[in-house]
Amino acid sequence: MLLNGADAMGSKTASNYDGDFLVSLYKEMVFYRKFEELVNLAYTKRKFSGFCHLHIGQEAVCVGVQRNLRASDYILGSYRTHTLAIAKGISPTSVLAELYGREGGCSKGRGGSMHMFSKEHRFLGGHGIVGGQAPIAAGVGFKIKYSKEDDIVVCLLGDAAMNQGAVFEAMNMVAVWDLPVLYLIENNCYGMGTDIKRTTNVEHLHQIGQAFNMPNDKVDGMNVLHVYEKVKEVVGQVREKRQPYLLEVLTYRYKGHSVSDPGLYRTKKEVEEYQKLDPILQLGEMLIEQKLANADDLKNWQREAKEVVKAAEVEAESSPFPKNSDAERYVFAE
Amino acid sequence: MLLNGADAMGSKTASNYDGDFLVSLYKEMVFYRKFEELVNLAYTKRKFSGFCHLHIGQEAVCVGVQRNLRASDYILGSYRTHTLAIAKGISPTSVLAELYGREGGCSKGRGGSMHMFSKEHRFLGGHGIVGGQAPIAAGVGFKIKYSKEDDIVVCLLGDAAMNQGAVFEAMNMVAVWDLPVLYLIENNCYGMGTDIKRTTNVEHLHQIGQAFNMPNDKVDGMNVLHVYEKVKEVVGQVREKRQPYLLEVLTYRYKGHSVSDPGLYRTKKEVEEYQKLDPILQLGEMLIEQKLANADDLKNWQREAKEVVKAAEVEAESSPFPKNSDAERYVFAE
Amino acid sequence: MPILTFREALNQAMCEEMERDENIFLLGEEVAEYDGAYKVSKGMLEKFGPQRVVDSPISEGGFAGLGIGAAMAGLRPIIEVMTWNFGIQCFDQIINHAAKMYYMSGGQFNIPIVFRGPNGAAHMLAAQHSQNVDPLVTNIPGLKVISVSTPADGKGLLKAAIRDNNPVIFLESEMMYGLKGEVPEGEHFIPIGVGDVKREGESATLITWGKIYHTVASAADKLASEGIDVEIIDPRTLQPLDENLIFQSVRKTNRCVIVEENWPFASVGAQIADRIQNQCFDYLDAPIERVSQAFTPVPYAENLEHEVLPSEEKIIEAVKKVCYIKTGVN
Amino acid sequence: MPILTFREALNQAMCEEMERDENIFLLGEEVAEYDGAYKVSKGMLEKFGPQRVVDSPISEGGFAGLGIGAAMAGLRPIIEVMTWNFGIQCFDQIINHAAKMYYMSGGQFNIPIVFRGPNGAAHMLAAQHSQNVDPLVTNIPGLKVISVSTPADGKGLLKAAIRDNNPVIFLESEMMYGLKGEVPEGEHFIPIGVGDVKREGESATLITWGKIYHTVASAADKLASEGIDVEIIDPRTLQPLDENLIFQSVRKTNRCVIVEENWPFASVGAQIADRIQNQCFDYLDAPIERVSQAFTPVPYAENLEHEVLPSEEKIIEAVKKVCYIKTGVN
Ligand SMILES: Cc1ncc(C[n+]2csc(CCOP(=O)(O)OP(=O)(O)O)c2C)c(N)n1
Ligand SMILES: Cc1ncc(C[n+]2csc(CCOP(=O)(O)OP(=O)(O)O)c2C)c(N)n1
Ligand SMILES: [Mg+2]
Ligand SMILES: [Mg+2]
Repeated sequence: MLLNGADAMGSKTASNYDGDFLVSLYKEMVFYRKFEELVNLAYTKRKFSGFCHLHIGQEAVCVGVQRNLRASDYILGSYRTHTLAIAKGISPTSVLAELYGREGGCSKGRGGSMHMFSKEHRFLGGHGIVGGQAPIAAGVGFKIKYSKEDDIVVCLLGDAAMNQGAVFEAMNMVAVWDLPVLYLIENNCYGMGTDIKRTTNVEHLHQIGQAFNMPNDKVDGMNVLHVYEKVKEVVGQVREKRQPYLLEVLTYRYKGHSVSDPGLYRTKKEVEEYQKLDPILQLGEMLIEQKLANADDLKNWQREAKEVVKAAEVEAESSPFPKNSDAERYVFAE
Repeated sequence: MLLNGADAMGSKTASNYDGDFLVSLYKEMVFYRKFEELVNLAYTKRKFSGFCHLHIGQEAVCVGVQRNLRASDYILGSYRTHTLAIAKGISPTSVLAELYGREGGCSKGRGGSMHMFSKEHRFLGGHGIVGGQAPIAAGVGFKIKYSKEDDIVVCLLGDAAMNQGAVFEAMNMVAVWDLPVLYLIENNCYGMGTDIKRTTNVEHLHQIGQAFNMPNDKVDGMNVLHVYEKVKEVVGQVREKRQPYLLEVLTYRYKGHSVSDPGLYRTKKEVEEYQKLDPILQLGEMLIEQKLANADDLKNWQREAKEVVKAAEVEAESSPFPKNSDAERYVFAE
Repeated sequence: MPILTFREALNQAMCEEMERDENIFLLGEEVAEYDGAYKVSKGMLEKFGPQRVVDSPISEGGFAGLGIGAAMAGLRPIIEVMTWNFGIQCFDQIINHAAKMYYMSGGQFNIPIVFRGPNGAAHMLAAQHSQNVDPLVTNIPGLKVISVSTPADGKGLLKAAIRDNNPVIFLESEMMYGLKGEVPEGEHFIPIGVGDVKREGESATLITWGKIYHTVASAADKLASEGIDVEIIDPRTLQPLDENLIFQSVRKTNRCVIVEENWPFASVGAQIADRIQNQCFDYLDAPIERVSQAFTPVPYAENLEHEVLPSEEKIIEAVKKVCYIKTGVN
Repeated sequence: MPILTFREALNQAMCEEMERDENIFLLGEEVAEYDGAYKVSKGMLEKFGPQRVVDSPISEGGFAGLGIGAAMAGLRPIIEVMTWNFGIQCFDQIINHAAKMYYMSGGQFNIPIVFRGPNGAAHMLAAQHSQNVDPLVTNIPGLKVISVSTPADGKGLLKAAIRDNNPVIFLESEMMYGLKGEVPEGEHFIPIGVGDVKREGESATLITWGKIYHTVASAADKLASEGIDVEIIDPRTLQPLDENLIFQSVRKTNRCVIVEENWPFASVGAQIADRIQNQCFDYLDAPIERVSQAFTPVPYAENLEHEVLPSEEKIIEAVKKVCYIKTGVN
């Protein structure tokens, strides 16, 4: 009923990892969680408006990407990318400032929740049209090949985005032209209120790769170590072979599609079942088991993360609003 | 080098068929060929203008469809559908009148070569946007299911149309909703001047069906009996199971993409190799072998077909041009 | 008369029509089990079942085409686009197929279909969720286009759209779904192509439609308190446009302001201005003024968004300008 | 000066720019091995190799997006759409992505890309192959739009488009590719946004662009023989529009006819008419007239097609109308 099939992480278990490394993964995920919790609260308090899509429950994906990409690699994602932006190096403050519509936002307050961008961090959005980023990512892959560089592109897509024709066209092109693009499906089981099983006919979304003869596989997205290993392997493969890959990460979103969605299309029980597999919870238990931390440590780290996020918020809120007279800037570049 | 792999027609050989039946297939294909040859000539003589795409070499496909559909089944195709329209029952005269831009054309001269239509014959176009007919066909399938009818839809697509996102979206929907649609790929090896191998990454186009868990297969399109049997089987399956199917017919077009294309992207030799497999030639040899006809019969039948087409042309040319004052009719229905 | 929200009025229109004709169905993202992204189809799944209220994959181009095919074969689809921003993905099917099918088939295949959904800027949704497509669809022969401003017009015109035998583009607004108004029960039916004088006046004609009508109406109240008595014309249907109603009003007031919540270039407002200058040339006492969006993608930041959208102040200023009344600004 | 065909002029522009900057590449259906569906890219594969002249699958939406991504990462793509009818499939990428990226990224990601290809009716290609998209793309902030009428303008403006740091929509015409004209060698560069007085005159201003310019020019010759001496303004760039050039001419002639080979509703012509009425109100001696396509899908039959497209006769008639000269028809 829950995750569809397991996946290999070779013969590795938690004990294969350096303790500090595991602790750092934990802290990282906690940070993403606390960040989104603050965003949730801020939205509820009407500190900002528009749409707001949270990533809570899906934190392992950010870790997988954060740990395995180089600074010069590119990322593109959907509108659910506050923490993905942070994972790629954008400062939490500038993500929050963006949410608050401030000049100090990573998109200068012009983009908002759905449109985080940073040229410096090769974070190419933050896209609001479902699947729209897929062909764009193909183009970034095209540029890398064109200029004979050795970076790669990771393009994150929701499960429901796999029904967009543009995504198919993009996958076909990257396959035909051997472009170094990793399409990473975050299968959180729903596109808004629609169970993905109601809108696709394959058992596993990664099987769509067969239509392009594109290597493909899935991984348990609630287990951060599995995600870490699998993304590492796949990123390595894309980087080395200079060929695309379609990876499906089986995950789950705890909150509504956006903050305003009450989520009536699924049972409380279903959510709770997934929360038992929570990546932070799982790793926390592992840390305790391996005696790398005790319950108080975990609590402290959570509190610390909360404080850092809070401080970022204070800083973000001190950023000025864009000047009214600048409303017509940035239509055209010189 | 030539056709990619053979296909089953069970244990059947020519001797399993009634002689009259085989002769009628022959005559039918000859008719399509002669029809397109006349069209070719007429275009060259500037009797009409615009784009003109011929089906010469691909006649077996029309036969497959003509022989296995009911009058109440629906067909949609691309812009290469003069003879497909005839196969579905539209009179040769009204197809020619359409080409000549006459009021007596099956689309009253408003559509031309690319837009044959007949409500009466459930021939739903004649579409000029590559792949555009695929979602429309899905909708016809939707209607059949909605109204609990037992007809089916056949939607013909070129090989290169398989790269259109709209086609993917359509195939996904028919698969998810179990709609009685047969997508039939006429793989004539090229989309205009581009070898299909340069723009897709699968070995066989029908494998794209895997992305939708859609039953799929291929058939040798130069052998009319194979096509006949396979389409029969597949049409039966779609009709019975009320589920879609993706069939790839491996065929070849002898003439340019359109009449004005010199076809420099392929060698004369390649064309000749395919012509050795010509469906009319193959069946003619079979008829002689089985003593169902002699060489003179074949010639006579060809001459007869030519005469019928010629007569149709005369009739078509006697149809009047649309009235200038009618130019703004048919924008909106009452 | 019953007071309904906009979403209830639209819901009522669909339900009444679907009860009348079983060939009508509703298809779109989240329209069934979720009751619609904006709850416009609330309760319809329960009422009509999953065959007639259908949740689609996120395949706008595909399901637009599916609707067209279903219409060719005899059904009467209502296709909901979650917003018209995504409706742009349907443009190949709408523009190249739906709009042209009847003509290019020589009058054989008309396409009775409604494409409906919210359109234009809402609030802080940023560039990719704030597009108003009205100029893009009104340019295309073979499409009828409706943009409504009140629940009653919404019901009456949606019923007309559903009964029309041609493709109809029906433009709504997220921000208006909760707006309340009197809505006649039952057979309330407004013919396509008939505009409405929403307010009578003598000083100047204000032409407007859709959500921004409400801003125009309150600007009109303010102007009235200054003794400027404007007439408000809401064409309601943009294609075909009720030109005569517009011309009549302008010939009476001799002054005209067109307000649209959209970019100004090659817009519906431009079209109306051109028709007026051409047909009311000798009646105009001042150049026609237009109020529209600043020519920029819509920004996220609230202050910037306000800056680029039409506002009461801008409307009042334009009216004073055509009346040759000096304002502080000019 | 060398005489080149339109296709040669465009080819020269692309080749010169690609020689100058190796980040420029050309991608589209049939552009490489086939030399272009209309042979505009003839010889370019040989010259620049398959990495820079790339045959694409028939995936217009996909490769439009691919171009945008390549541009975000630092390349300067030229994307050829085989015709703009199919370019409508790129609209989600062009309108929702290319046009808005620079703005919504707060000025970080500009998109230096050219989308080019033939536009509008040709000859007996019927409804699905005769679409003119100029009103649809000019409405969108963030896009520059060019529509050229002569080989020299084609070269000069295509070079400018390629060097521009923003998305540029470049509109050509199948029927003009064989047209010959003088084309300056080498650095012939026409800035975007600068219109051209193609003919000087006093009686009336004719504003037109693209292929139909040639019909207008011959109408002007005929009018001249009747003593009517028109000025022809070709804006060449539709977005941004050289309004001042237009206003100057209308203020001189006091009469104006706008000719566009497109549907009239919410069109570029409507926009120009509105700007003129607003800015030259006191100079106009007659209502602005417009000549455009009948508001129908384009028919296949030759006689019907001729009937719906703008023609010399219709242009002449409109000019006489603004000059208050009685014709047989009126
Ligand atoms: C083309 C398009 N259609 C519809 C929408 C509205 N919409 C936004 S998110 C969403 C669901 C997407 O689900 P999925 O791809 O699974 O991503 P998730 O939200 O689960 O991360 C929809 C329908 C959109 N933004 N773009
Ligand atoms: C969307 C779209 N893009 C491009 C074209 C131009 N075009 C017409 S036919 C064609 C090739 C199609 O090849 P295929 O699908 O294999 O069909 P075939 O012509 O071989 O029958 C192209 C590119 C078009 N009509 N529609
Ligand atoms: Mg999802
Ligand atoms: Mg082909």
